[in-house]
Amino acid sequence: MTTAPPPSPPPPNPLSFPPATFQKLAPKIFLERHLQSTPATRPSGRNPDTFRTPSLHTNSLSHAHGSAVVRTGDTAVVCGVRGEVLSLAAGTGGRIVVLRTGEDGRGKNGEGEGDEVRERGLVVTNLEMGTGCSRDYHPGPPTDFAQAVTARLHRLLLSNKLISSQSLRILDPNTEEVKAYWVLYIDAVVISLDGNVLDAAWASILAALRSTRLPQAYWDQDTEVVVCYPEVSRYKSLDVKGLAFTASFAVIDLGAGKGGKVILSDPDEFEEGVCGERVMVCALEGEKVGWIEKGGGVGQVAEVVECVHRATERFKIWEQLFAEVLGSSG
Amino acid sequence: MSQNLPLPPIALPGQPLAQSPPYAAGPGTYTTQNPTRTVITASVAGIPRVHADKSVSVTRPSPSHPLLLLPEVASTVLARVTRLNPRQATVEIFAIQGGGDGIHGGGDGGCVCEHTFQGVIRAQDVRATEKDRIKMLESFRVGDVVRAVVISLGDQSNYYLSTASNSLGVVVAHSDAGDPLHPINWRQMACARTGIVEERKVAKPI
Amino acid sequence: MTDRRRINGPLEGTIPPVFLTSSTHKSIIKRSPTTLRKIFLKTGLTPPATGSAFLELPTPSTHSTPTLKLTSSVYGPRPLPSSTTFSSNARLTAELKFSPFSTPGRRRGYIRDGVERDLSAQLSIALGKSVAVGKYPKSAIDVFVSVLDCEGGLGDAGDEAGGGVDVGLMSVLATAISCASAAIADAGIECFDLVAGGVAGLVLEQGGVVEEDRVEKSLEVGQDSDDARRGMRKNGKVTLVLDPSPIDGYIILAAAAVGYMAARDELTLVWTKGSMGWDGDSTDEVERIVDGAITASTGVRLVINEAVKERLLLGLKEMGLIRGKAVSGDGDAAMS
Amino acid sequence: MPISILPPQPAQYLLPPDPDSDRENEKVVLDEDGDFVRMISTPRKRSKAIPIVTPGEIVTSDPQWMRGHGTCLMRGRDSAVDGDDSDVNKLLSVKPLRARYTPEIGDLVVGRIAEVQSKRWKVDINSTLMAHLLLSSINLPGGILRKRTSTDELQIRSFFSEGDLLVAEVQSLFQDGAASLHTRSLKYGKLRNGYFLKVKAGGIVRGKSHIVTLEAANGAGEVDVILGVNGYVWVSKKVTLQAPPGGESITRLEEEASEAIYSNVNEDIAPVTRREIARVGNCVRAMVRWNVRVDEEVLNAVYLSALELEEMGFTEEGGSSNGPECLEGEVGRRAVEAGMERVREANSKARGMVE
Amino acid sequence: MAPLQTSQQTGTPLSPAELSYLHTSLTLTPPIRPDSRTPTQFRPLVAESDILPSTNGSARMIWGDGGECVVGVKAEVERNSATSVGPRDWIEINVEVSGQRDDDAFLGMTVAESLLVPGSGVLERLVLGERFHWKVFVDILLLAPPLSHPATLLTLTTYLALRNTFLPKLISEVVEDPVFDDDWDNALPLYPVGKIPPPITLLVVNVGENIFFDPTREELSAGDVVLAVSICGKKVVGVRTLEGGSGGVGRAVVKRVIKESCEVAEEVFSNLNSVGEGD
Repeated sequence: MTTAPPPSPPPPNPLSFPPATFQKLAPKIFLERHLQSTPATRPSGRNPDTFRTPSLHTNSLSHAHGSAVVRTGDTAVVCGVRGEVLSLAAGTGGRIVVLRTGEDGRGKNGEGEGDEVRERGLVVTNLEMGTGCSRDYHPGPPTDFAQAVTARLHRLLLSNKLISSQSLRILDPNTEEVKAYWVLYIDAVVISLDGNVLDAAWASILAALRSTRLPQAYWDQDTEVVVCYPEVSRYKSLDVKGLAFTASFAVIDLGAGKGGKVILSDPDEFEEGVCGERVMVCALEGEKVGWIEKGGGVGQVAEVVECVHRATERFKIWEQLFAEVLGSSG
Repeated sequence: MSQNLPLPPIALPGQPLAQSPPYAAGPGTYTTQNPTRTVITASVAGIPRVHADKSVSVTRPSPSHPLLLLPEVASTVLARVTRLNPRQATVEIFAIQGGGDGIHGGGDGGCVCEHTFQGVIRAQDVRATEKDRIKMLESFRVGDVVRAVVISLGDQSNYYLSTASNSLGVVVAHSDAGDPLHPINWRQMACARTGIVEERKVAKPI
Repeated sequence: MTDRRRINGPLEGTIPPVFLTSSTHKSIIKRSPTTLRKIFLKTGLTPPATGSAFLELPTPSTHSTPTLKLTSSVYGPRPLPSSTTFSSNARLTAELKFSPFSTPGRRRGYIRDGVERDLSAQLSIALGKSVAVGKYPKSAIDVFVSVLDCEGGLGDAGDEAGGGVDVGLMSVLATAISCASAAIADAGIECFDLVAGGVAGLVLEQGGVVEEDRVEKSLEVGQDSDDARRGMRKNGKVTLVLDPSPIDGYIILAAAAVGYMAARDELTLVWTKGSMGWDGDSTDEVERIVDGAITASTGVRLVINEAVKERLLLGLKEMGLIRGKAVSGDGDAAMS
Repeated sequence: MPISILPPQPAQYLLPPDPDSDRENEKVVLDEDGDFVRMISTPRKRSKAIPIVTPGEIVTSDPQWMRGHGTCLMRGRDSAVDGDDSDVNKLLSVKPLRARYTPEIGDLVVGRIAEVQSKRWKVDINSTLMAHLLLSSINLPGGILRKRTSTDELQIRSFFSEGDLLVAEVQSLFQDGAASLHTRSLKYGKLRNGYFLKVKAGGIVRGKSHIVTLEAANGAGEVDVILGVNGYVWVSKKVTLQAPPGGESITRLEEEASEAIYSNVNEDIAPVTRREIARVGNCVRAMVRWNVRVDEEVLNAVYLSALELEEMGFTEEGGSSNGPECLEGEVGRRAVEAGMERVREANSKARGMVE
Repeated sequence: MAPLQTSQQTGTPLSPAELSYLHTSLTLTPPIRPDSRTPTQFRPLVAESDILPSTNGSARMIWGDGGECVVGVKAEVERNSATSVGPRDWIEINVEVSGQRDDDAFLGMTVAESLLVPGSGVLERLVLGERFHWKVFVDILLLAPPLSHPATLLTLTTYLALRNTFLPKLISEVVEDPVFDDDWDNALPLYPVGKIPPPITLLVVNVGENIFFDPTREELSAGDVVLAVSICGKKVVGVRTLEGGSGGVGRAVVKRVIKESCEVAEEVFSNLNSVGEGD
C-alpha cells in the first residue's frame, strides 16, 4: 500500500482504506487529493481538461428514420428519430398556413421558420433514463433530473434553429399549399450513464437528425390523406443547418493555496456528485458560441472563458467525428 | 492445493466440477443431488479452485465487480451514522470488510457496496460493559464513520450492528466545526487544530 | 394519454406515414429450417450496472432487413425498498421496455403497456427460477431489458404477419432471456444454471394452403377437421423451423418459446401460441415444437457461454494490469 | 368425472337436527351487510321458518331486552333485534354469519405470523386487526425458567418467522380491540406435522374444548384437530411426548420438548395418516359449508359418518374417479346429515338413560 | 406484475412445515391432496348461462371457495377501417378483477391468444359483407376472485358465454349496408355446433412426478411449475408458465402436463356443454 499525494495536515488518523472505500468514505477529499497531485489527475486517470473520447454510429435501427449511438466513456446514448404526419386538414379549423415555397427567402422567413417548428410542436424531444442505465434511475415516470435535461435538450434544439420548417412541410403538389407537416419524434434513450448525459445525448440527437431520411410525401387530393412514396431512393435527407456541440464542465474549489479552482471537462458521475458548480457551453461553427449556462457557484469570468476555449476545442473533435461517420456534406 | 482434480480453466453456472464425497462445496458453488451421487456445480462464472481442505470454490476475477457481498451475521462493516436518538443510532452501511463466512468472502479488503444498507446500533450494543450507562450522544454523532459488526439480519429495513469490542467504534469523525478528529483514548477524540475534545465510542486504531 | 412529465407531440395527433404501396421486409437469404441465425452478444457494455449485456440478431446485419437489438442490465443484490416486508430470499424483478423507436408502425409510448407487462412477468419467471434467491436475503435483484430495435411481428395493429401466428414477441422474449441471463452471469449473481431462450415454429411450407381455409372446407363437407389437418400435416407440408424470424415470411401454425437451462436439462419457461395437435404418437406436434425450441436455445447457450468467458478472460488480463500499476505506486490513498 | 358443474340453486342450509336439543336456539338470519347471520338466543317457541333479519328491520320493541352486538336503538326502541328467550339473559345480539373474527379473552386461536418486529410479532387471526404476540409471551427453548436475553431479540426469527402457524390463547385485548396472544403453555406454540385450513369465523363454536383428538380409522393413529375460534383450523398427526424410560422428572421432559418447539421439520407421517388428516379437514369444511357449527361431538360423528359413506361406496352419483375421502358437494351433505343424525340418536339415548 | 398476485392478496407465505407436509403428501403415489380430490378432479362449480338479457351471450360461474365470474359478450356493427387494422381487433377482450386497478395483463393475454388462434375460424364469421364486420366485446368480470388462480374459472365462464352468443342474421346483400333479421330465433350462433369451439384454459401444477388439475392456492405454492394450458377442441392452443417454485422442470413433465390437459379438457368440454340443457 502506498500513500497518495502528501496530505497537508499531519495525518491525525493512521487508518488507511483501500481507494474504493476511501472514495465512498470521503468523496470530496478523495477527489481533492487526486487533483492536488502533480500532474493533476482525476480518479479516472484523465487530466482536468481531457474529455472522454467519443464514438459514433449511425443508422443502426430498422424502424427509425434516423438514428445514432454515441458513447463517451461509460456514458452511452441511443437516439432514434421518427417522422409522423400531422395533417392540417379538417379539424384544425382555419389554422391552415399558406406559404408559397417559391418566396421562401431565408432572411425573410427566418424568424417565422423557427416559430413554425416551435408553435406547432413539430419537434418532440424526449430523454429516457429509466432503462437500467444507472443504479439511481428506475423505470417509470422520468425523474426531475431527466425532465430537466430533456427541457435543456429541447431548448437547445429550438434555439439553435437546426431544423428548417421547410423540410418538414408536406405540400399539395397542385397548389403548393402546406397541407401537413412532418413531426419529428426524437427519442434519446440512455443505455449507460456515467455522468454528463447532456453532451452525449445532444450529440446523439444531432447525429440522428443528420442521418434522418424521410420518405417523400405529398397531399393526395382525392383521398385527402398524406401519401408517401415507398421507394427508398426517393427518401430525402432532413435539412439540418450547421453544427452545434455542447461541452459540460464541473468546477471544484480546492481552496486558496492548494490549487484554487479546477475545471473538470466532461465530468463523470462521481465528479458530478462532488462538484456543485457547473458550466455548459454550446459551441457553433466558426468559433461561435450559441448558449452558455453557468450555475451552482460563483466563479471568475476567466473560468467561463476557459470553458469556452475548451468547448471550441471539443467542437473540432466532434466535427471531425461527424465528418468521418456522416460524411462532410453538412 | 490439490491433487489431480481436473478443473476447467473457467467455470460457468451449472457446470459440474467435482463429486461431493471426496470434495466439499465451497463459495461460488452448490450441490445437486443425482440418484447416484452428489455433484458440486458452479453457481457463478469464474475461476474454479480446489483448496487444501478439499473444498471447491469459484472466484470472480473481474476487477470492476469483484465480489457481491451482503452484510451477514459476523461480517465487519463500515457505516456512516445518519440519525441518532437516545435509544439507537441509524447508520448506512457502505462497505463490507468481510469477516463473516460469506460465500464470496474471499477478498481481504472486502468490498464497497454499490448501495448502502440501513442498519441500527442499539444503545445496549454500543459497548460490552456498563451497558445501562451508555449515552448515544456521547458515543456517536451524525456523520461519523463507524466500524461495526453485524449481529442480526434484523427486520425488513435494518441490519443490527454492534460496536461492543475494542477494535470497533468510530473510525472517522469531525468536530462541530468540521475539522477532523483523531482518537486520544477509547472514549475521546480530539481536534488537531483547536484541541477541542469530543466524546465518542472510539475504535482502537489498528 | 397525455404524459405531463414528457414532451408530447401535437395535440391534433399524428399518424405514421402511409405508403402508396405497402413495402414488406422479406429476408433475401433463406436459411435452412434448422439453422440458427448468428448472434452478437457482449457483456459489460453498461459499466455502471452490476452486470450487463448487449445482444444483436442477426449479425452481421444488413440495412435492408430489420434486426433485433437489446440491452440488459442487472443491479443487485441491493436493499429492498423500505416499504416491502422481510424476505429471506432475494426478490427478482424484471422490466422489459420497448424503446419508442424500436417497433414498426406507430411510435411506442413511454408508459408501460400490457404487452410489456406480460413480457416482463414472463421474463422474471424465466430468470427467477434460475437464480439462487436463497443466497441473498432481504435483497432485490433488478433486471432491466431495453428493446432498441425489433423485427416486428408483434401482433400490433398495422403489422400483418401473413395469417399465421406472430412470433415477434416470442423472439423478443427469448432473446431477452438470453441477454439478461448473460448479464446475470456477468454480475456474478449466484444461479443454478444459465437460462437461454429459444424459439421454434411449425411452418406451413410455401405452396401449402392457409390452414383456416382447409379446416372450413373440410368441415363443410362433413369431414372431421382434425383428421383433415393431421393428414395435411403428416403429408410433409409442415416443417419445424428453429429460430423463425417474423420477416422470413413463413405462415406459422404454432410456435413455442422456452427458457431452458441446458446444464440441468430443465425448462424455466414454456410459452406456445397457435394450435398444436396431440395424437399420442411420438412424432406429435407438441413434442416436436418443444424439442425444437430446446434445440434452438441450446445453440444460443453456446453463445452466452462464450460471451461470459470472453469477459472473464478480459477481467483476468485487467487484473494483471492493475497489479502492475499498484506496484508503480498509484491507486491507494491514506485516510486522514 | 373430473368436473361437476351444477345449476345454481337457492342457498341451502341444514336445519338444526332436533328442535329440542341445545343446538336449537341458533338460527340463520341476515345481518347489516346483507350477509347471512346466525342468531344466538333466538326464540325457542317461534316459527320454524328461518328468521332473517335485515338491517333496519325492527325486531322487538319490548323494553326488557338489552341491546347487544349487531343491533341499534332507534328513538328509544330496539331495532334489528330479535328474540324473547330469557333463559340465557336479556342481552340480544345479531351475529353475522360471514364476518371477521372478534377476539375475546380466553379464546383459543390459530394464527399465522404476518410480520416480525423487533420485540413482537403481528399475527393474522382472521380479525380486522392484527393480533400481537410479544416476545415475552412465548415459551423460550431451554425451559420455562430461562431468562429472556437481548440475544433472543436478535434471533426473534428463529422462533417464529413470516408465514409460521401457531396456536395461542387471547391473553388480553388492546383499546382498539386488537388481541394480545400468548403461547406460554406446552399445548400452545408452533404448529407442524399437519395441514391448515380456513373456514369462516362463525363456523367454530366457542366451547369447552378446542383441541380435539380423533381416533382415526384405517390404523392411522390419532389425529389432533385444533379448532381455532377464529375459524382457522389445524389438523395434524398427534405427537405424544415419550416419557424417557428412566421415568425422569416432568421438568426434564418439558425442557426436552421445548428444544423442539420451534422446529420447522415435520416428523415422518404415514400416507394413511395423511389421508385421514385430509378426511378430517374435509369434514370440517363440509360442516361449515352446510352450516353446522363444529365442535368435538359433531365432528366425531360426522367423521364416522364419512367413513361409513366411503365403506358403502357412496361417492358422487355415477362418478368413480373421485377421491374416496372427498366430501365436496352432495357427499359432504350426506356425511353431515348422517353425522347430525348420529348426534341426535346419542342425545336421545342419553336423555333416555337420565329419564 | 406477478400473475399469482391476483389470487394471493396476502403476501404471507406458507410456513415451512406446512409447505413440506403438502409437498410430501402431493409427491406420494398415489398423491394425497389436502381436500382428497384425485389429481384430475375439479372442485364443483355452479354455472348458468344467458343471465344478461341485453347481451348477445353471457354466463356466470361460482366456485366453491367464493370465486365468482360473470362474462358478457356484446356485438356491434363496425365499418371496416381504411387504415387496415386487420381482423385481429374485431374481438376485444377486457378482463376486470374487482379490487384491482390495472387490468390483468396475464389473464387478458391468455384469453386473447387462445381465442384468436389462427385457424379457429371465428373471425371469418364476423364478416358482414364487403364493408362491415361485427365487433365483439368480451367483458370478463371477476366479481370475487377465488382463493386460487382465477384462470380456469375465468376461461370456463368465457367459454360458456361464447358458446351461448348469438348474432342476428344478416339479410342484406354483400355490398349493401347491413340489415338484420329482427327475429332472435333466427340468430346465428357465434360458435356453431360442429365447428371449432371456443377455448378453455386449464391450470396445471406439477409436484414431483404428479400432476394436479384445478390446484388450490396452497397446492400452487407447493408446486414445482405451474402451467396454464389452453385447449380448443382437441388442440392445444397455448401454453404459458406461471410464477412458482425455484428451479426448472424436465421437458418430459411439460409434455405430460400438456398431454393430460388435453385428455381432461375433453371431459370438461362435455360437462360444460351440458350446462343449461337440464332446464
